[in-house]
Amino acid sequence: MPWDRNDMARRAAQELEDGFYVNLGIGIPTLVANYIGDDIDVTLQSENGMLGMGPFPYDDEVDPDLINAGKQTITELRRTSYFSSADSFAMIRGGHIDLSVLGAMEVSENGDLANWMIPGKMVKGMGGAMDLVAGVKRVVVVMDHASKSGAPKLLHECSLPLTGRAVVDMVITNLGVFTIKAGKGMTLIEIAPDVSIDEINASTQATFEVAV
Amino acid sequence: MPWDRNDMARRAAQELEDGFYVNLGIGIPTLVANYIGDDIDVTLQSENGMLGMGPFPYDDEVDPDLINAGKQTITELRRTSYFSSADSFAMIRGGHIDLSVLGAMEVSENGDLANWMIPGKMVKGMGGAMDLVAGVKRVVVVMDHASKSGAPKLLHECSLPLTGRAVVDMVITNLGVFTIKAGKGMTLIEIAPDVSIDEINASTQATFEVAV
Amino acid sequence: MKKIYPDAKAALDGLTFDGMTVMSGGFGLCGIAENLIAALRDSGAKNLTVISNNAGVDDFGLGLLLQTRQIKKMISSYVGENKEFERQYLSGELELEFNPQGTLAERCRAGGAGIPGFYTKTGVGTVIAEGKEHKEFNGETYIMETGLISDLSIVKAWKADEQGNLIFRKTARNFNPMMASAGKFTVAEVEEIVPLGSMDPDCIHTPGIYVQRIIKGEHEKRIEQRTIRERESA
Amino acid sequence: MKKIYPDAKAALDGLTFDGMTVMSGGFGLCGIAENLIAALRDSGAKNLTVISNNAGVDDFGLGLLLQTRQIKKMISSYVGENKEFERQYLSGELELEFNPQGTLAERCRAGGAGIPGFYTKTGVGTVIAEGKEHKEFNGETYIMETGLISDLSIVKAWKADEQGNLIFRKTARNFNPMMASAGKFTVAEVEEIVPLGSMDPDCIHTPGIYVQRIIKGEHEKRIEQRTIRERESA
Repeated sequence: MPWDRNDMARRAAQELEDGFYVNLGIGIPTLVANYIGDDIDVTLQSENGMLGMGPFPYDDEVDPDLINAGKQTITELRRTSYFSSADSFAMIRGGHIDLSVLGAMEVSENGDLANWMIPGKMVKGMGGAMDLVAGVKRVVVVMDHASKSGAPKLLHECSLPLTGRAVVDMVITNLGVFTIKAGKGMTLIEIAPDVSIDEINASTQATFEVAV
Repeated sequence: MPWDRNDMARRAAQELEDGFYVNLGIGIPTLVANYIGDDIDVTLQSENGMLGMGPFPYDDEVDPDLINAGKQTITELRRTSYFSSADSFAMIRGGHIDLSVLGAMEVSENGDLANWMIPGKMVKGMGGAMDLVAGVKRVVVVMDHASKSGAPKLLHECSLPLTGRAVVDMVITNLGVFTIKAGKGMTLIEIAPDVSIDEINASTQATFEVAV
Repeated sequence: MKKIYPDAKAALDGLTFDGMTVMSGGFGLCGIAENLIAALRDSGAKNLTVISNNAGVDDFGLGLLLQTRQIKKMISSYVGENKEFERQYLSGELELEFNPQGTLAERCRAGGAGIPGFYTKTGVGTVIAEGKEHKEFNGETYIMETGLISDLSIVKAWKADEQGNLIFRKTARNFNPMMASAGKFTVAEVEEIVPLGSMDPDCIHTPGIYVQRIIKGEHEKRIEQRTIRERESA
Repeated sequence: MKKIYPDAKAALDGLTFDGMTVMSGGFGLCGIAENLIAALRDSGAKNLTVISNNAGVDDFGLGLLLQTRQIKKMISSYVGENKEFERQYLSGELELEFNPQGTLAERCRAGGAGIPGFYTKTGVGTVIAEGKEHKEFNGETYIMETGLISDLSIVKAWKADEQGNLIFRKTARNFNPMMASAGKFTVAEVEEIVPLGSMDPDCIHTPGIYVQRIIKGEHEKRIEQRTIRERESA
């Protein structure tokens, strides 16, 4: 049985280590926060200007001056610090964030990422995605293995405009987990329960090694 | 009678306007603070990281965490803000300081300034002087008209290594006041009491117009 | 040198003109200069280039200036919340320059700091890098981005004193400090004007040197995504 | 992930090596990491490149590392207070690279912010510009300066919490925040370690992400120029 959104988030959470500073994107990546182990100390960054992001507020705690990069109301923690967006992206660009978990439209076998623009559709903008993939030490993509129409999203080369080149280190899909290493390409390292390699091959265009 | 140090400082203080943010160098420029008129509101910057510098402390107010760029103990005012040296020089480089008053070894007729280094002698460093002359909107030099040995300090071209090129807007010496304008050179606009133009000519190498 | 003005209209008096470049602080609707945006609309200044991370929503924030078609060009990182924006953009009435969010933030910081250009890895190998100077540092490729300044920056802070010292609150800080520093003229609206000397001088986010005029405003502080959790029942 | 260490020696354990680059915060003797400088001396690490605005005085601050000749090269803006420095420099034992103070501050800020190069007007037409890339922006000439990073940054703050969040006090802030951000490893010494949650989150100067280890130190806080005024008699 392929993984669902929560399974994928849980798997992504395993990439977090004690002491990590982590930026979580919008959508499934946001769910990763629910699966951070009690045994590790992780600090979440919100790129609008906050380190130490807490959970959503209770109804009577909502504060319009306290939102995350997805513009959702959130809360602060005892460790929280606030800073400007320039200071926030200095942190990101300077390589101080250990891990970012992002969604994607396409990932190529050398780690190119496309997740901000579909030509011909209204372009909303890249927000902080290009900064994150360029600056964060390790980038984990969480996405469905194929598009709704069944088209592969793991490709030889991305067809959509890129967010960054050779920036993705790991892809977690509903079918399995792939690592991407510079010059070594993509490797399947885990398969979701009851999913066959044939099934994965059938919905993957990218070339990959298998090491499960 | 030529001006003394306090006269020169008093004359420099006349260049300050209401609302100005001002950086004063070490030596005679420091004295300028004593002559700021009560009718204008001026904020002094200290380039190590402070806006709103107050006077020297009383003996029981001395605080080792509160010094100016000359490493002298100082005090804060009700308007004071502290910031990092990066933020301080962002302010300077970005052209937000209205006026700087500095000492000099040599000034050329096109406004070149030399005030940080004498070859062959131990070099102490330029500190913030190069940043100030490059970034501050208006640079006023206060210095003796000639060296102790009587050699002119207002020159066709500086002989010492430069702090900045075409950066000086006004020179106040013990003999008079000169303005320097880009492409128009140096103009004598004021003469100290009982000083003759011949006297100034005799101790000046730079070419200058007279408009007193 | 009085910096405090009675209202937003008075604070913008003499500062607006057609074709000007305006920086507008805020992230989404958080920390936007609500009163000054309305006053900028009422000024009637046209053909504006507006530098702002986002473009407001249809009926709030910079959306007000889109309704009146006062904006010629936006420099932003994300504009997804605004239908009128989409309409004007797709019909060719509105120019749009996308900047990665961190690049936009740094360009404003650089402009205020007298840095006309800097190098970044962000956007290398993407459309963002097209036409920009590329340079290698330690074997890695970077692109040059330029500093930005504005004719007028409108920012929102929590508190100000009469000298223009500003303190921001929580994530409403966002782009406001850099934009304050990058304005040839900067006007700040605040929730409270506090007595001089009542701010902790170690905790002033924007020193008064960057702020020429101040007003106390009224703030709706609209929330875009009200996300809450349920209390566990006792 | 415990960041608090019992003393300076323990805090530098495993972090020092010959030939390393160290950033040392402070302006003059104000806001220097007194305890960590002593521990760095005691580590015996040699051939250090030290990036610091000043070089201490003969018997205090970085002067301690000059006495033991552990420093190979200094990158500084002003070193005028130190006779041993002068002796070593004139005898050719010590290399020296002068940076304008604002350029030095910005190079540290850039290094921490992932910016490998930036343009500045400071130093154009002087010896500082020799050999550096020149570029025109809007008809003015600028030179390129590069970002700096360190193997180890030692900084002094007023307060820290267990997460490494730092607050500096008055002008003791100076170079400390940028150097904290530009260290591959940063160790902070503070006057007080305060409980988590007791700092105002709007007023944290250096977020804990930049600080890997913390100690509470003892501080002499020597004053270089004790300048006072007399009280007017009553």
